[in-house]
Amino acid sequence: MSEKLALIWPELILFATTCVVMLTGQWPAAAVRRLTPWLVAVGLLAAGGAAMMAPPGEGLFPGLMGYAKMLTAGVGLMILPLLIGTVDRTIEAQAAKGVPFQPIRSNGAEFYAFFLFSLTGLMLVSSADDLIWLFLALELTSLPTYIMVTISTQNTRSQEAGIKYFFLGALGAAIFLYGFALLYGAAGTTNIPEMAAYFQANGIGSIGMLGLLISLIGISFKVAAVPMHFYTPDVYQGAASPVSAMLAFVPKAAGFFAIFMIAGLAGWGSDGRLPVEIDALLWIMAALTMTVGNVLALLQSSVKRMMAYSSIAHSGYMLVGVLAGPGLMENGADAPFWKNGLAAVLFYLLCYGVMNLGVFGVLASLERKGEEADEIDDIRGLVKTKPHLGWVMVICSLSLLGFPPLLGFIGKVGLFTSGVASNNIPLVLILGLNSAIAAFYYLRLVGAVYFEPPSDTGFRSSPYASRHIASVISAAGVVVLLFVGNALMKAADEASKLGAAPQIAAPVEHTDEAHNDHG
Amino acid sequence: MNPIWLILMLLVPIGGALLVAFGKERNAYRDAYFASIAALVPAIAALFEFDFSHAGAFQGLWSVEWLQPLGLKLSIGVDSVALLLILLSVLLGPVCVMASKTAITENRKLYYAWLLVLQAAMVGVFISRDLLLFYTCFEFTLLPMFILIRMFGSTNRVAASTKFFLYTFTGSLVTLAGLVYVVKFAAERNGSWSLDIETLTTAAAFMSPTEQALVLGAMLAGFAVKVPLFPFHTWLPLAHTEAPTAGSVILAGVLLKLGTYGIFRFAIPMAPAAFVEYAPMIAVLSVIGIIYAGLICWVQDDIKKLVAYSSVSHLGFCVLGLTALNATGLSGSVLYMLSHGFSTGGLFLMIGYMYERYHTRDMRRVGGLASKMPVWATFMVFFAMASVGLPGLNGFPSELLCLISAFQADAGWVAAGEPGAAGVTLGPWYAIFAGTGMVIAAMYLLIMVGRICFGPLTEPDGHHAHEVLPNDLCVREIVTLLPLAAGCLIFGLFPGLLLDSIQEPVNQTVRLVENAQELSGPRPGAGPDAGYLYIEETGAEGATP
Amino acid sequence: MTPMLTLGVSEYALPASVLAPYLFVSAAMFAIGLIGFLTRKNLIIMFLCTELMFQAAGLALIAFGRHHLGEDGQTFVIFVLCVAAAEAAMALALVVLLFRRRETLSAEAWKELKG
Amino acid sequence: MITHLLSGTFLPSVLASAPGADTAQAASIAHGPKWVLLIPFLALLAACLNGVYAAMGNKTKLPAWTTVALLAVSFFATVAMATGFDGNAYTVKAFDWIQVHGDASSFVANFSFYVDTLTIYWMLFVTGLATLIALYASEYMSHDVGVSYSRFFAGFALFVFSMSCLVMGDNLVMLYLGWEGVGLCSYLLIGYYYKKPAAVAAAKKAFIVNRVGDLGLALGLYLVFVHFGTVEYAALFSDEKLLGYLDAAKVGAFDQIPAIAEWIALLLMVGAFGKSAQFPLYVWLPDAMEGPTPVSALIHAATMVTAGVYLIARFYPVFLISEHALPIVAWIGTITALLAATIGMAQFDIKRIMAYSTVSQLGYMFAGLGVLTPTGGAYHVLTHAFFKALLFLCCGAVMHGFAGQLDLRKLSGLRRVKGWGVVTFGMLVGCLNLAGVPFTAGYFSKDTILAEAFVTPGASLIGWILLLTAGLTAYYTFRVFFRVFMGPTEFHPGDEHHDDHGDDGDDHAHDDHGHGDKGGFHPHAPGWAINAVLATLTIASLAASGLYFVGSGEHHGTETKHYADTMVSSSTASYHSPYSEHAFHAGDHGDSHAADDHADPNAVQAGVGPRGTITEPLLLFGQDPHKVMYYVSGVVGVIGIGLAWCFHLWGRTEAATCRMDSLARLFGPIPRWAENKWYVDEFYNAAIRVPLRIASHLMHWFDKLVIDGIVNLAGMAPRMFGWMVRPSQSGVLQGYAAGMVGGLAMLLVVILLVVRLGGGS
Repeated sequence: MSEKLALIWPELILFATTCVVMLTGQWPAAAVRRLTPWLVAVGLLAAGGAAMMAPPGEGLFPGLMGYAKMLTAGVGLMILPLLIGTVDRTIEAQAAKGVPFQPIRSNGAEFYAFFLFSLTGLMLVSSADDLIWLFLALELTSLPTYIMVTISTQNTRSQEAGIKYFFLGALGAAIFLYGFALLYGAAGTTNIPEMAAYFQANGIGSIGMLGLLISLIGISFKVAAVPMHFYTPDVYQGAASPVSAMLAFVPKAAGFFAIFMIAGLAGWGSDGRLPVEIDALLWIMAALTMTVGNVLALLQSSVKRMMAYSSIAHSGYMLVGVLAGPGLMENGADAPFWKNGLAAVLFYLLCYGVMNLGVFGVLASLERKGEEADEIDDIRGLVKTKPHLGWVMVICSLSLLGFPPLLGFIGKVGLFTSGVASNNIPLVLILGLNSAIAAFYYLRLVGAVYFEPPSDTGFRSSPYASRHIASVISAAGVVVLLFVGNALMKAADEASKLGAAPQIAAPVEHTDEAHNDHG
Repeated sequence: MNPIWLILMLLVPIGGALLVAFGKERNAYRDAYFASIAALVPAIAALFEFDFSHAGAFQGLWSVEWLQPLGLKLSIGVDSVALLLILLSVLLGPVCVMASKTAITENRKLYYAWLLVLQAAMVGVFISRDLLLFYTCFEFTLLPMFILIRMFGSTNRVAASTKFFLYTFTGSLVTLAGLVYVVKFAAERNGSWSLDIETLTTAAAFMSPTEQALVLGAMLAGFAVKVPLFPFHTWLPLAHTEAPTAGSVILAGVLLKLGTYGIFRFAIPMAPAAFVEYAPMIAVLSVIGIIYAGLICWVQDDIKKLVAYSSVSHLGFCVLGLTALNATGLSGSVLYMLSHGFSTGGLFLMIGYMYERYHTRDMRRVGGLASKMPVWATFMVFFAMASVGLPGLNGFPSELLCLISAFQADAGWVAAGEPGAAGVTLGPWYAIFAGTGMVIAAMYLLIMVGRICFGPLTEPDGHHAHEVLPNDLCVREIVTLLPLAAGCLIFGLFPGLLLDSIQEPVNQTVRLVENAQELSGPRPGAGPDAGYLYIEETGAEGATP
Repeated sequence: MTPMLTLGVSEYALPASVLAPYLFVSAAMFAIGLIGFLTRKNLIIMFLCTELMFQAAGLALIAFGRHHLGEDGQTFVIFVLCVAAAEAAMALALVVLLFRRRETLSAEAWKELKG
Repeated sequence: MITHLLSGTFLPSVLASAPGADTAQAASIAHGPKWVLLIPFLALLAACLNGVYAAMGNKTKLPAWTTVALLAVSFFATVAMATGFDGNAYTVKAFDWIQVHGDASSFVANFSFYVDTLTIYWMLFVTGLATLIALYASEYMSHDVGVSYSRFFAGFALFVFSMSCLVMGDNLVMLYLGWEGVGLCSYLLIGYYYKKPAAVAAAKKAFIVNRVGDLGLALGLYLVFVHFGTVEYAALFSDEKLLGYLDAAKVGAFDQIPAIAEWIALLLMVGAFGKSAQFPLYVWLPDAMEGPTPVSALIHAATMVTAGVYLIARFYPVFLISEHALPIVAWIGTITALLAATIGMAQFDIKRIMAYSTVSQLGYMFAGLGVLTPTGGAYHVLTHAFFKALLFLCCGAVMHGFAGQLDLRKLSGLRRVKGWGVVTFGMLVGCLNLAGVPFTAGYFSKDTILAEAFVTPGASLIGWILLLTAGLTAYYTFRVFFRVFMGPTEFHPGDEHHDDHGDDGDDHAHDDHGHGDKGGFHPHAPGWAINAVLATLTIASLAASGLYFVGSGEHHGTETKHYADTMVSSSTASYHSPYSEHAFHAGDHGDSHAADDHADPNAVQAGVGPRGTITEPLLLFGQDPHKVMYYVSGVVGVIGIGLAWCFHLWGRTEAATCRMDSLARLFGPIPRWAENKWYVDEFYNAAIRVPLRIASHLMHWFDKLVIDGIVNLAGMAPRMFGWMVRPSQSGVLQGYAAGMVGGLAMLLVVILLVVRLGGGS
């Protein structure tokens, strides 16, 4: 048991931080309250540090933990400055005026705490080696976000977003839970590596296959893939930009880690392909997801909604990588990065998290009476009025567009190569064409901020400097990470290595069960 | 040759761009001017250091790891073709800057900065020896051009720039897929991932005919749009008409050549067998383009559109030469890449200068300028004649060679098997129909000259003289025209200057195609053993599909 | 494979023939939950439907657990119950909040965000 | 790179004749003295200098004198070249031009010149006439002194350069260079008065129609290279393949000659038709008269238009191996001669009459080439060059003196006007030559052609038509002379403002009597320059007949080898000895029989052995055809003149009317049709230009709507798809849930039924 604890030090640290934040967040003294974000930052840093020296895990992807947790901590650190000033504005304002602070009315504590909980959940997902663990971790990732969305702003849109998110989330959870149940039924164990070994040894029965399919579809809710994508635009638009930024990364990452594991249960065969059903499923989902996301994004005038759809599309891109799988070499050796679809996905998650953050950051840094910018009109001519935000917008949009040589392009090349390497040429072409479609609306963003005359919709830059900093940092990241890309790719490659499957005897009732599949 | 020159050619414009971007608005022109002149220095140094006796070998090679997992290296080097194309782009730099002095009145900083960035990007395309680096620069040229059109274009600029960007971007994404496929094939063949163009080229020839066909298709998707080849040309007239003068000059002078360069450098060497097989179809498209665009030119009233269509027609000859796949054709085609920019670029400058004075490009509203702007008219006639392909001027040698090659590349006259049998793809009919392009070119260009230069003087009503510029060309403008005019003459009278230098690369390509044909065996469907090599190859690759 | 434990119940593993009905029942529950979720407008009832689906999964887990004679199933179910409880708490909180905003619990009332 | 630059591979090898650059040169051919290069390059120098003058805004006659001087030098250089010529052709190389050395084949076309008798023959009158006419122009263009004066002489000199390249080039590409160059110059010079829309249109027409011919030439060029692997004369005419074909042709075994080889001749022929204004491509030449008269005289009468003749003469061997080329040439020439003559008869603008007569005479030359006497053709080129230049310059003098008046109904009896003696006499001599009055040069050269036409079996019809044409020629020539120079003195000035032409036309002499009526108008007689030139040319035209008697004088067969004969027969125009021109035309009967069997079967009776041997004397009316022709054509010419006299001079009292008018009515509309050039232009317009134009408009719309439409549609497609799926985002919670569940179900169905059961795994 204790050795298991060694694996989750980062989570424990975050949990501890959470407890502290719970208190400081509603501390009577404003100074202490203002300290909260810093505490969170410290916690994240510590967790990241701990993740660095984490031993290999016991799941399907022993290397995944380290990378995933550092990724979580890193991106979490970038999101954090955005979150500042999302909730409790009025209360803080009154407190500043001398009105006594009433903890009961404040949300600050929960807000940061839930943020940390969610990140903890994400980390736990990455270190999951058991379906139960996976289920709990996924729920832990999602549940706090439901609340965060709801409380992120005062107006009803947030509540609407929250309720949609929550109910649909619950539906999704129920679906993949049922899938998990079937998986357990098929393999007789909830331990993921054992289950994988079992499927490898005895093949995947009908129930097992059903379980895999249902759980994959259920989990695809987290990554907002078709057909589970419906909630995305409403939620992103309803929530405050910082929360949307977080939603675009945290659940998505969790979802992809989970998808890795479920797909890993089925296993990428000797020919590097998943079993034909899973392959077909992911193929269809990938194609639909990219296309639907992009074509709907074309029609949006609200930047947040556009970014929501684009996040759907990006999930589609990444599914291509999942299809390609770890791309084992024929001699069983580990595949280099260019062949390794999972590595490509892990790397792309990082790229996406960074560049996506920039766009939401810009929106968060513009406000009018506490309300954030959303429409394209609101960001017209930013380059002239607020150069730093304008350029962040330009760079991040171009990067999202996959324009060379920015981060997004490098990330996409990984997906391209792995896709081609696994002979998913048609899918790669669809990916290419979709990037072209995406160019339509990203160019609209670029054009709006760069070329068009400033339209005064009364938006001023937000008083919270941290938000500007966050967006600038992410834009800088889009460029800077190019030069450390080497290490990151290597890390991603390491993280996506499949662990050695444990030996396992065929279960006694195998024949019996096989016969009862048909019954 | 010392790679530092190549690097400087890349860095000087970028430095200049930064200088301009962070300098004062009123100094923008001056800084850009000096930067573009400064960029000439390394170019000339490179020219002198380049060893033309081994023109086919890549020189000034230099490489540094960048993204090792992707195999992305910053590796550069040039052979004579690339070097000459670089010189062309660098030479156009000062011309474009000077040409814009009075045309661009606001946002100068942005304008000149992006102009210099564009120059750097073009240089990058030609010096890169790494596939991804090439692609990066190739794509990156879109952005500055997009901005130049979008910001400094005329009335319909938004649509024009968007179409330009999206059309070419879409095409080249498909190209990327094709290129990546080649890389993957090479990697599985050599067992090691490499983006080095040399390596890829050698490996690619072993692809089965079907694979080659697919790869060729993918590559053409990008390159044919860029050239532009007949059905994919509609973005060009729009972009040209809307673009600022300098933009048009660069577009016609260099950016279009990226397509033909891509075909010459990638499509032919990497999918030789397929190229031989499909050359006739490509040639048919180019011939259609020659005639079709030519006839369309005839009925244009917008003079700039006319010239734009004319470059569609001209590039047809260039592609025709490529499809002939013999020494004559490839030389002619490369020569065309180098020299076409001078005449057409010149024409665009002339139009720009006229536009600055009359603010219209409609030949129904302005004409007979010879009596008011004799010098202008003289240059106009000169460039028009160069563009007609008058012997002694730059258009002629390349056109001649391209057409001859089309004629030459006929199975009837080059018996298969004997050297030069590689390109037994075309025949007299191609040359004859393409030849009518010469007549048509004469027709529309002379009619244009007749309308715009000769006849009674007509000026748009309410026209008053330009506040800064004189009626006729000013010295600065003449200075911008002289290098182009000189180029037209020199490449017309001494094409050997280029032909000798590009001979070796061209012959290498021809040999490569011949060997490749032996390698990949008879064309698919040619017999039971078609693509036997593929079977053998897959056998070698074993488990990896 | 986890070692056999002696459970409080009789020792024999649930045979496939007996397992099947359990599965059918759980499937039925799941389906009912789904249909209810899709058809009933009242948020609370919709939530209860999700609970139903959770429990359907739980039932399947139990049955399988007994079929495999492993305790994983039961363990899983316990956690599922916890999560369900947590969700229930959140759901009720949400519902209350929403009801404060608009005097209705109809899901139809919330369609401001669309397109 | 330095070394590369200096290696001389692309600097004129005047500086450094590059060793090793000549690899592709045929080893056999000798290298001539470099000073020969002066001939073309002096002209080029003149052109450049004039350009400089123009740039400096020179306002003197300096351009004229520069041009005249330099051209004179290059003429003397030509003479030196002629006298120094030892009978062996040689090449002189300026520099490497276009060279591609592939592994399989290498294409070499250097900027170098080929000198043999044919070249010399042509260059002599090109440079000579150019010099004279430049002198003439120095006065004629004097009202334009200034920038456009320089412009004129620049174009003029450039033309001479191009023409020398055309004639002296040692390979087809050089010829093509000259070919297009002269085209350009003619374009620039026809359009000299660029404010006159008519002039601009004419220039355009000339260039474009020529381009059509050029296309033929170009294709022929490619074919020559593709088939013989070289475009250099030296290598080409000593090519075994070609010799083999000639042998085959000798015995009439054309089936042994590949069709490609035959096509070469046919394509080159098209080029020749274009440049030499032969039917159907002759339409540009009459319009070209919009240009200044010296231009018409030099380019459109004397030199450029003979380029076609030169081309065919130069490539005579290639034409000989083609079964149909020469007959076609002959017939086209004949048709052109007749057609142009008929049109010429009905024109009233004397310059246009001369233009049509030029076309007609060119027709003669082609017919000559066609009936296997390149000598006749070449000889006629020479004589025609002199007298037609003379005629044009006389017309020019009239035009110059009478303010642009050219209508023969408005001019009469000029011979009595003071100061017009030289013009009148020159005109008379010219007309006599053109009419082919006995013992004039025109007479001899025309006879040669006529005679050959009659002796060449299957071509006798050609002979008769040409004979008829000769009569018509005599008629319309003297129609002009009798009406303009004879009869009662009467003239109405034209309404020519010289400041209409030229950009800075400072007209010093004319505006005072621009519109002046008969009373106030004083024609100003030609000055010394014009008179001197006219006198010289008059003498030259007379002397030209002497050429018929000078020459190597050696006899063979029935005829004396006269000068033209010597010059032509020792060049490629008649291939080397075994097939001397005479033997060819002698032997050719058999061949033409073989060719024309189907044409006229009864011609077979004139039994003839294999080519090269004459089995029976060739007779016409039982006499040697040449002797017969002397009489016949003489008579015909005189008749023509007689007719002209009785219709246009006899009892004519005023300029406008004459007996012909009454006679013309008898012919109904025919004269009007003839005056309107048989509506050929209109026909071309309706048959070619309009349809093409419509097609272009259609394509333009097709491009706009269909092709671009498709592109835009493709751009819109994603958006449309978006509109289609957008309703799914209804915003209703349960709608979304339904979507999710439905999607789930559908996916499961697809996967489990389609993929799994559908033979998936």
